[in-house]
Amino acid sequence: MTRPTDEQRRGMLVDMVTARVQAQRLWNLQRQGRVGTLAPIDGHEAAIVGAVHALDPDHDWVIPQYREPLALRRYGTEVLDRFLLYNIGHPAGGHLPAPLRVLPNQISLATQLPHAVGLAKGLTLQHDSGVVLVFFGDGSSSEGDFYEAGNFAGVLGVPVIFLCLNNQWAISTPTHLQTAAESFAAKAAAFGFPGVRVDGNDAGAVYDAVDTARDRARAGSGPTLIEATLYRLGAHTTADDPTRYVPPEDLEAARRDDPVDRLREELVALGLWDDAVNAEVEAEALDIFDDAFERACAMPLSDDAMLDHCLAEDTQRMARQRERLLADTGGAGG
Amino acid sequence: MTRPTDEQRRGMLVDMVTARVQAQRLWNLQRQGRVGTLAPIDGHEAAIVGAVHALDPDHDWVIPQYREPLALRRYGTEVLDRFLLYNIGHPAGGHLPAPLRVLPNQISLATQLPHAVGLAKGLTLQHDSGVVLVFFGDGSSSEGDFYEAGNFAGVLGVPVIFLCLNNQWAISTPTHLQTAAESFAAKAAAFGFPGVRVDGNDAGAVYDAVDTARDRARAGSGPTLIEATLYRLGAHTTADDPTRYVPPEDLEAARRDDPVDRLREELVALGLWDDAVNAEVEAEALDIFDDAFERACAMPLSDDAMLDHCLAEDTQRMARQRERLLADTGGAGG
Amino acid sequence: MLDAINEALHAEMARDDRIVVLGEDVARNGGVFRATEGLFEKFGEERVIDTPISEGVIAGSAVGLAMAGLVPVAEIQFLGFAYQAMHQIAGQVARLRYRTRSRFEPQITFRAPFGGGVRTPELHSDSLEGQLGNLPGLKVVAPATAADAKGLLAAAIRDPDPVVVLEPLRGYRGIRGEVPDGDHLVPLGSARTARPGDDVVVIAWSYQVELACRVSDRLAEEGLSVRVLDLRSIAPLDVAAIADAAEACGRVVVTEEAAQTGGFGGEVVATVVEEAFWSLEAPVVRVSGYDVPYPVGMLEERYIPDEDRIAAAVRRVLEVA
Amino acid sequence: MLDAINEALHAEMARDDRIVVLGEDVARNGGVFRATEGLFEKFGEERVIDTPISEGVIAGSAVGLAMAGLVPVAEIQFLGFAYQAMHQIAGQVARLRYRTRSRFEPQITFRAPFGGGVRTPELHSDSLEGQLGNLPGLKVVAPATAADAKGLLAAAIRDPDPVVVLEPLRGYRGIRGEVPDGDHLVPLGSARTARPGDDVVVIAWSYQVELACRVSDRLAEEGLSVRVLDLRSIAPLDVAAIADAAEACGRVVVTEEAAQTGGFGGEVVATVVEEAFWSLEAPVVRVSGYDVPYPVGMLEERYIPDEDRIAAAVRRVLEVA
Ligand SMILES: Cc1ncc(C[n+]2csc(CCOP(=O)(O)OP(=O)(O)O)c2C)c(N)n1
Ligand SMILES: Cc1ncc(C[n+]2csc(CCOP(=O)(O)OP(=O)(O)O)c2C)c(N)n1
Ligand SMILES: [Mg+2]
Ligand SMILES: [Mg+2]
Repeated sequence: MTRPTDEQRRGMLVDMVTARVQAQRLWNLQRQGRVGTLAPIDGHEAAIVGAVHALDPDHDWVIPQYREPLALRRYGTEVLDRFLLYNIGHPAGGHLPAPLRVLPNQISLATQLPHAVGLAKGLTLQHDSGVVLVFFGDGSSSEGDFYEAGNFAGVLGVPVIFLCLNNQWAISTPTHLQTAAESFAAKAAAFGFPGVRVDGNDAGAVYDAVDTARDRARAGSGPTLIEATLYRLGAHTTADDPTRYVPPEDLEAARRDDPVDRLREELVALGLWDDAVNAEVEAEALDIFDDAFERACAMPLSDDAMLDHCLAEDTQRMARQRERLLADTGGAGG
Repeated sequence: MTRPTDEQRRGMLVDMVTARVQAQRLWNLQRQGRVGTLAPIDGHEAAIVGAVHALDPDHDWVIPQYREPLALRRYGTEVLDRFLLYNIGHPAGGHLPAPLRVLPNQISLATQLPHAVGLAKGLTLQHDSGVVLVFFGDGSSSEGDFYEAGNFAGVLGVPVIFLCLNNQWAISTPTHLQTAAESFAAKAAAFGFPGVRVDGNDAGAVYDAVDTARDRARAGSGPTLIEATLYRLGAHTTADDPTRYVPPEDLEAARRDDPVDRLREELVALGLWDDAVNAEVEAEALDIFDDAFERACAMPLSDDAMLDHCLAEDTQRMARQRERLLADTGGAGG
Repeated sequence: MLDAINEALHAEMARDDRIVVLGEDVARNGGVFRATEGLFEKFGEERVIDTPISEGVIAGSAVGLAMAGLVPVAEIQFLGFAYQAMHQIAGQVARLRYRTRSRFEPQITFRAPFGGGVRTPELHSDSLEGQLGNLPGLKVVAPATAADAKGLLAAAIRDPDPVVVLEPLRGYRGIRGEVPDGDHLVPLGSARTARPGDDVVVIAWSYQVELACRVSDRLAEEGLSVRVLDLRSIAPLDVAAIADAAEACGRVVVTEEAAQTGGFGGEVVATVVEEAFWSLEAPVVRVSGYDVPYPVGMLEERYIPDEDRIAAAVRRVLEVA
Repeated sequence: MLDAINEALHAEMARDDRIVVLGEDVARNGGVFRATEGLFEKFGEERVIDTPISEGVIAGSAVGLAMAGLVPVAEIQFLGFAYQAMHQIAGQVARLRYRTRSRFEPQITFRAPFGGGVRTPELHSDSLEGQLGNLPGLKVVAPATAADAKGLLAAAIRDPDPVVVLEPLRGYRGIRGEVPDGDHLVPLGSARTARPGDDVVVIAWSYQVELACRVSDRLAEEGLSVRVLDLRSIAPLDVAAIADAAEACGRVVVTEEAAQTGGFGGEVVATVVEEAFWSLEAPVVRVSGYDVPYPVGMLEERYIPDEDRIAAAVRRVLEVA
């Protein structure tokens, strides 16, 4: 048991509050039509922030699904920059430059889990002590990829942590239609490594679970599956209308256990947080965000960017397509 | 606990002995080049026969992987007929005519498991009290299809029995490289229904486990995963050389626990079996086999059979292809 | 077009109680685009099933349902996720009749939205005709009008063979038009002349038909007579209709959203050459996406063939003396 | 050909210690066809990995290994089971560079036997070029000689982009021939003239090249000059070589094992038409499998285009005045 220190918890709250207000800003931009469809983070902050605070950004890898980026501040502001490019539909949004140990969002559910296993195996083969933390949702756990990845990870004994954010919903599908298993953590029995369930609204508890799993992984004892239980407080995405299927009383109950409020109250009680600090953190978060968004919108895009980075070298046909594209757009290559 | 009666056990032994000698005959035919590559049944007889003896052929479905057909005598001799057609490469080998509740072999590993779930759901929707028993190997359990099927079956609560024949090998891959799970039965925890492990060399024990699972399924209590542990006594297929990877001492030990011998000894001790009976059963099995094989070889095949049963009606292009095929072969449509 | 689809589903389910609808979010939510709206309320949870997120088991259990004599109508939430089920669709669904010699009738329908123009995330917009078009045993249709969306879906559901119905994302709300009341069936495998004309024919399917028609209308003002042949079916391919149109016009443009190389457009060109070579007055021209994966939002408008690119191709084949 | 493949794997693994071989039965058993024989003994269990039977995680973990800077060389035991991994191959492997704008180099190789003629069970013989040929970002090669099997595999392993190497089952033991010693690389994307000739060109790849060459030799006795163009690469496609051959000969036959409709042959025909229309003296003729799933043993000889069918097609294009 390695509960985070108060200082660490304060750092977590900064990241959580930051994520919360930036998410709000992003939602507004979406409503103004300035960014595309996106999946709000509300309710997931403690689990994500708690988890990544147990990692070492210089060594450990983070593989998100798609809700996580705003809460990855610990990995540097570049993550936000790229996430905003991603949200405006700029191709550079998929490029998280080295040495950042973070992957771009994954849209094809659960496909990131086999990647995590291969990456973890690759690290051990290269005597790199890093650990791979991979996020996935309760819904994604139903894909074959989850099981194939878990099973192979178990056999290989690689340093990977499978972190299931069980937010009770996969779009409109509640967990009891997703699985009859006792819990998502229980699925680890199929893989032969530990599965643990933690309160995902408690950043410290998640920190603790990830820290333990990380120690285990670094000791060469293999993977851990962690299920963080929480509640999706917002819509599935900006295109979703949750009032069609989320029971209002459940949502109400969940709101009363808002993870950001919970940690904030704890730290306020400890005298480590107050309204002034809160306002300052929020203001800074928005400044950083607005600044990043401005830069994202100003990011240049060459007329033939579409043809870049498909292959290391253009094929004969791509070379011609590039010519035609540039002729059509009257542009020059970039 | 519903151990089979002595009479039932005797019936099982008849089927097991039959499978064993027919398998030997088939192997020889393969060596003579008269049938294609095949996967021998040796060592699997008790598990398969024990399982299907707990079923009602008029109501319950059997979905094989590929090792099972010779042990499905309980479902009628038509199964053998079709299996031999299959082995000589005749297209009619895939047609197990109605009302036979048996599917043809499945080569694409684990793909039969989702079929089983759909079929079981279909039966319940139609108020058909049948239960679906689906076979798969230890190796096949690593495919996403197994987990997706198990998980969905758990959610639906359908009457399906997943029977894993753990013969310790998937071609050359031993079970400890297949999974780190405590057992294959343990994987049921991922699905939320019972997983049980039985001695697959004990036909009675398998009967018992399947019988219990079947009762459960018929009572509407949902699926069961059964792992029958046994040992593959022969090669993976006629194309395989197991001496490259099977430790001879393991094979020797397994041979000492040959499932056919075991039941035979038990029934001999009970005075229910003797050499004369054995010889008679074997002789009859071979007669039936030879007869079926002769019929299979005599099965007609029209010159354009290749184009039949692809779609209910030929497309424009298929109609032309059919003409050309018939012109090429100088044949007439069938 | 969405209403037409929803209407067809309601009517078919009412007509045939063997029909079972299954897929992700199709029941309680009525589908992420509301295509299955109201079915759950009307036909209940036994016949309208929210599945776990497992495209493989959606397709695979459809095979089992069909074996039991039911008629599954499965939704793949976005066609790009059919890759997750390809081992079942290509390896099992398409072959059920063939490998069992018709012991089982694979009366199975898949519906899946696809195609670009609405700034979706990765894989949501991908066109898979190149993959699906080479799977004998499988039928694939792609309506371009609201009426066809209804008529092809109803026909697909009633067809004894498996059919994938590709629904244009952009058309869900973007394509409107008359839809015949009541029973309305469009035979699978029959192309449709969307615009008459005899100078050149543009062969297309799905949303590209809409664009081709606009091009035809636009160029008509210049006195050009641009026929538009809406394939409607990728498989079975209406070889005769392609031959007729190519022979009548002598000049052919084929347009599709997928990447050029290996796209289904190549099959169409090959068919034109096989059937109508001697009528051709110019090389057949393909218009398509570029040879890259479907790109992100800021690039997609340039990726998808638009009216200008189709019109330019038409002019190009017409320029040839 | 098998020896050439095994040799290439040994040499490459010795040359570059980032290479990791993984797949079902590739280590202790040396592969079900012995293609990976001796690698496990030589390079150990860290670099030669027997995986569980999960094609999806074979392909998916290859993505992760590449991200870590390793060079995975994965075997899919039979190409037909690539369907189980299509969501990773089509959806992830092929797009890794594109979606990360080259942050990660997808230096990933897949090897998979395919093609008919050896009476394998279902799905073991299937040709998937129609599926794989429309996945930009992915390279696909299909050697027809032992030398190319070595040279293309080595080049594939060293290529910074993902490559699927299709190995002809019938060629493993059935194709023999000189193999250059030592380093031997065949550039991806370059076709090869397997037989010179100028009356007609047969365009083929993999084992069909072998048959086409036999046809060329046979018809040479009748005074016919049949060129054979071995594509070697499905992707990148050597468009220039196709154009040259079609222009030089004016008559073209394309042959492949897959079902006709939607097969990659259609792309080849479309390319011929785009590049060399004015040189064509006759319609391009396709030879292919029939529009049904790859059939069972007793039917496969009729399914696969054989010398007679290829020869008949050659005569057919030559008959046109
Ligand atoms: C393979 C695949 N199938 C379907 C979808 C469509 N889809 C997008 S998000 C989603 C629900 C995911 O639920 P969960 O994994 O619980 O994550 P959450 O959104 O709740 O965070 C679905 C079905 C997809 N993106 N990928
Ligand atoms: C999807 C798929 N992948 C790979 C294969 C090749 N293959 C055939 S049998 C086999 C081993 C199967 O092992 P198991 O499921 O344990 O069955 P067993 O042969 O031991 O009875 C493999 C890998 C296949 N047929 N299908
Ligand atoms: Mg969720
Ligand atoms: Mg086994």
